Amino acid sequence: VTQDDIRFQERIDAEDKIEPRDWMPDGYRRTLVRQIAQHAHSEIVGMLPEGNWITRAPSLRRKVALLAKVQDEGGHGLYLYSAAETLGVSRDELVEQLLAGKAKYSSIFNYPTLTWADIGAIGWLVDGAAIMNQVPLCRCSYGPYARAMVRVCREESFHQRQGYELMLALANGTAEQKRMAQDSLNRWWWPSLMMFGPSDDQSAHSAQNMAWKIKRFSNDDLRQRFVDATVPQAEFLGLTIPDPDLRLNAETGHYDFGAIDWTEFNEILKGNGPCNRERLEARRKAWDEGAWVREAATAHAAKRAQREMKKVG
Amino acid sequence: VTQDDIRFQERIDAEDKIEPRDWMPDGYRRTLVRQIAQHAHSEIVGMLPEGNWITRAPSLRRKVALLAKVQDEGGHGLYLYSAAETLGVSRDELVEQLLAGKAKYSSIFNYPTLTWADIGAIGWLVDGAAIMNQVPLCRCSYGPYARAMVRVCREESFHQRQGYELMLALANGTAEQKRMAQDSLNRWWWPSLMMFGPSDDQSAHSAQNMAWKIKRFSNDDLRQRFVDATVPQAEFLGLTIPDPDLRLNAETGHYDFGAIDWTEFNEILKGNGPCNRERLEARRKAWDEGAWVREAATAHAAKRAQREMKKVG
Amino acid sequence: MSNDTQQALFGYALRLGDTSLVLGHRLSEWCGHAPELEEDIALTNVALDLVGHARLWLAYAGEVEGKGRDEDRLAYRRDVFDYRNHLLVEQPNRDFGHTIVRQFLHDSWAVELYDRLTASTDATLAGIAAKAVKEVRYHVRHSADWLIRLGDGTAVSHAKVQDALDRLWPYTGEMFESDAASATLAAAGIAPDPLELRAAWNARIAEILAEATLSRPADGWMQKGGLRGEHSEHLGFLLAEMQFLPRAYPDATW
Amino acid sequence: MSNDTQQALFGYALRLGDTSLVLGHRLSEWCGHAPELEEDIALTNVALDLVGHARLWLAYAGEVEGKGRDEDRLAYRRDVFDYRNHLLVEQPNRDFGHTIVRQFLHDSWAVELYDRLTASTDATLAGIAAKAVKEVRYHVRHSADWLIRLGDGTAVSHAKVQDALDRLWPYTGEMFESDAASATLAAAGIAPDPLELRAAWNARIAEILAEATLSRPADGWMQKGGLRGEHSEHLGFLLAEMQFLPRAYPDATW
Repeated sequence: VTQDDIRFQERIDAEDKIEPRDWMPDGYRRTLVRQIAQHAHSEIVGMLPEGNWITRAPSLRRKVALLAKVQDEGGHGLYLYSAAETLGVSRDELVEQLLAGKAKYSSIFNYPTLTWADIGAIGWLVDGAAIMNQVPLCRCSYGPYARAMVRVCREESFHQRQGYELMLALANGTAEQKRMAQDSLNRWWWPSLMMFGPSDDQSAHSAQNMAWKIKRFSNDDLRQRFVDATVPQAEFLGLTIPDPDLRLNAETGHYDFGAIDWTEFNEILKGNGPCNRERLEARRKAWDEGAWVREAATAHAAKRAQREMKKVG
Repeated sequence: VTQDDIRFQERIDAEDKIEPRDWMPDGYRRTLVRQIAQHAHSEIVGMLPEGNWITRAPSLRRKVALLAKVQDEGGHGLYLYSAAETLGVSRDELVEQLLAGKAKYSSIFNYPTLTWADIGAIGWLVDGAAIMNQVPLCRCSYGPYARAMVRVCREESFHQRQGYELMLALANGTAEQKRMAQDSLNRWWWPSLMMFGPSDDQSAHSAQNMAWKIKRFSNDDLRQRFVDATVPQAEFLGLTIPDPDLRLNAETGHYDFGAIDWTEFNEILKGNGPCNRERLEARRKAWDEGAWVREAATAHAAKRAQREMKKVG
Repeated sequence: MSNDTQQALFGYALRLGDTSLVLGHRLSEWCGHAPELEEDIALTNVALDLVGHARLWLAYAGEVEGKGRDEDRLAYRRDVFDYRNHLLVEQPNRDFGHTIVRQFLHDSWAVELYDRLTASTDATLAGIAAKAVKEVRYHVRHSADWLIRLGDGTAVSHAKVQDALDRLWPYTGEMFESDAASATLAAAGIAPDPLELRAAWNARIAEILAEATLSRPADGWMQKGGLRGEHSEHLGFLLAEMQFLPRAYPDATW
Repeated sequence: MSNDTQQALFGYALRLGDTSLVLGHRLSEWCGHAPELEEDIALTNVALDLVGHARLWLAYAGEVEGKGRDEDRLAYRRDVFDYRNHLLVEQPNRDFGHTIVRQFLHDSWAVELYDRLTASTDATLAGIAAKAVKEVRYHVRHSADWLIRLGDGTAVSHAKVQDALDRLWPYTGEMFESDAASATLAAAGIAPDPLELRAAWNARIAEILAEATLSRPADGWMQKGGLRGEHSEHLGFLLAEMQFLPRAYPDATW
């Protein structure tokens, strides 16, 4: 432990924000790059399952809302890549890691969107879980990340309300719509709980990240908060959460819930989810087929610069 | 005029069938190759506008019928290419001419199929017109072509009845279905009349082809027969033929009809039809993307032959 | 409003609404698949604007028609032969260059039209145009900039956009097609005669193609039919996908 | 027939009908686009057989259900979550090799199943199977022959079909999936336990892959869900296209 390390930790403890030019431990930088990149990749890959329903949105109002939402996600990707770049890694490097299958993104986006209700469920549950994770990041010790998260969270919480409102329309709709909503909740509930990551006793790096104030709450705490917030919402929708063990614990005031089956989650992490291959291939295809466009833009910019030079010269 | 020419014409006049190994004038051979190839290409390209509706056929019964019809057309293409091959030209050569845009196919297939009724209209009108042209070809002086046409005509006339029956279901259906049927008749009527080719006074080669008994009736005669056969069918359907000048001529017993506007037809011949580019590109794409498959089949056949040789040797 | 004018105005609003909607649909198919993140966002943004315009035009069409059809009823319950969009905008996506060319040809028309429509004697039309024209000005800047970049980029990009231009050119004639309905609207000062836009459109095309080092294709035979509901084979598939939910669940509201 | 058996039989007939229909649909997308004319005809012919089988299975499903739904009602008016086909057959067409692999994996299962179903205690099921098995025997010969040609053809073709095999393998587990319903049917001698087909399927796969010089992928994690209506993202698009007309014109007969 060097003097630098000690001073750094003092700044963290004093809730000082660390800025790009400040000294920081390599581990802190590495952890942040990995986490911010993973978050950025998730936004970009997350455009795919929702984008899947834009052309089939059932009303023009919903279509516009979904377009706007997916566009916001692209925007989040942009801020987050920029935040990562302040740590000395380029967006292209990060994208290459994603396309090479070396970087992670949220496993939730390896599930398919099978019905329109899934667009509601993603807003309500997936964005809801994301917000639980992300709100504390607005106070993350690394300044650029914390500031990006403020904007991200504001928009995400709008998306979450929109998703819930979409579910409400289905839940109050025809029997078929209600069935669609319930089916969707059945499929997305457990994967949403898994978004918080493994139980605290299984989770590596947690202590150090807490000390560095990159992480402020444990996975299990955040998961519990999510369950507590979401169960009453499901009740209001008149939908049933697919967990026979779910019940309010009168003593703790929290909802107890059943054991999570991590088998499928682990398979998805290994690349065996229903859509892992398709998601990455879609991103790779876009990148590869766009190569000539990016080259043309570069070539044109060079030509233009040369012409400007001539004019000036 | 040589002795051979004279003897050849005598055989023709005696309604003798000319067979592949028989002597024939170069012009006769060239004309037949061109006509049979054009006919074969039309069958193949004709699979596209109808194939366009297979995945959207409105009942399983109709889907099966359409699949069978399009399959028949592929079969016709096969016989016809085989008939052309008896004249000393390979199928691959002919296909290359088609893909290079050097060979013609029936212009009618450069129109789009826009509604399900078009599947009926193609069967009723386009196959109907084709049959008018093709029945006399069953007596064509060139044996292999005449025999291929017997089989083709039998199947085409089944398709024609099926198309008419499809139109009848629409004409007897809901107001929307009837509208679909009328709209389709409006679009296909004039192009069907143009299928018989330019007026006799505009038509080259006709006299020679008549003498050779490749052609037995003039374009205008066949067109008139088609109109006479089709108008009562339209009346039975309760549909209106889109020609204000159409009326039964009490003196001749034939239907008089309005002047054909050849402008659009000529544009389509020049390649400017609504679908010329797409049709040829679809065929080219199939051919190019299938190259590796054909190469693999050839390579495998060679390997297998070699193994057989080893066994025998 | 006379019956003729009302009919013409209904058809006109449909034409603008359908054209915006179908082009917005095509652009939205790019979502998540564009050559770079900034373009993913930009194309989605243009799609968003276009679907927004479609809502306004279709809502107004329904109002003019007076039979109680709202924007969704018009968007989701008409089959191909009742769609009035230009053939240009229903042409399927090929590569990014093709999308840019299609967009530029359309935007160059839309910006001239909307600009003139702000002076329509029909207050609703003028109001919609005034809102939309600001966005369309951004669209045409965006598509023109990309056309220049790609045309005057590499040999590959130049060839690709020139090919797209040649392919799409026969669909541009339709934008300037007049008929009895457009004459009625022009006479009433409701909408400019479509032909009136041609000179300004030509000028912009000439300017941008020159900067992009691209050749203007010859004005040969032009494809037509969209305005009377005779489309290409592509629109039916687009509508089948777009309209699935309202057709499958006719009693639902969403 | 007990209520349970009836329910199980209904689901089983749907499973077979939907699987045939969806695979027939995918094959029919090749129509006019195959690598050579003979294959255009052959693929269309297999599609024709499969849609024919689907008609028989769905008609029987409707009869067993007893609610007046006929083959078209079942084919055209169910949304994704009521479709019971295997995930394998809804996977979109890629190249011809991929289509052949998908077909061979399916045919090798279908031929074993139909062969056994001819001995079903349910006379209708046995009758349908007896008709279909003759065609399916031709299908599996056709797809196996092509798999051998492509696997043992050129380096390019070998690589392409090996890749297709690796891609599609995770969808094969579902064909042998059992549940309460399949147990009920097996107990009644109506249909074999799906697992029973596995050995014969394995044997055929091993034989043909060996001749095709292809490697059998490892049996890792298998994708499931089709039998309980949890499909891939592709089925919804397929159904939107297939069902358009009956959905758009609900009162029409065709």
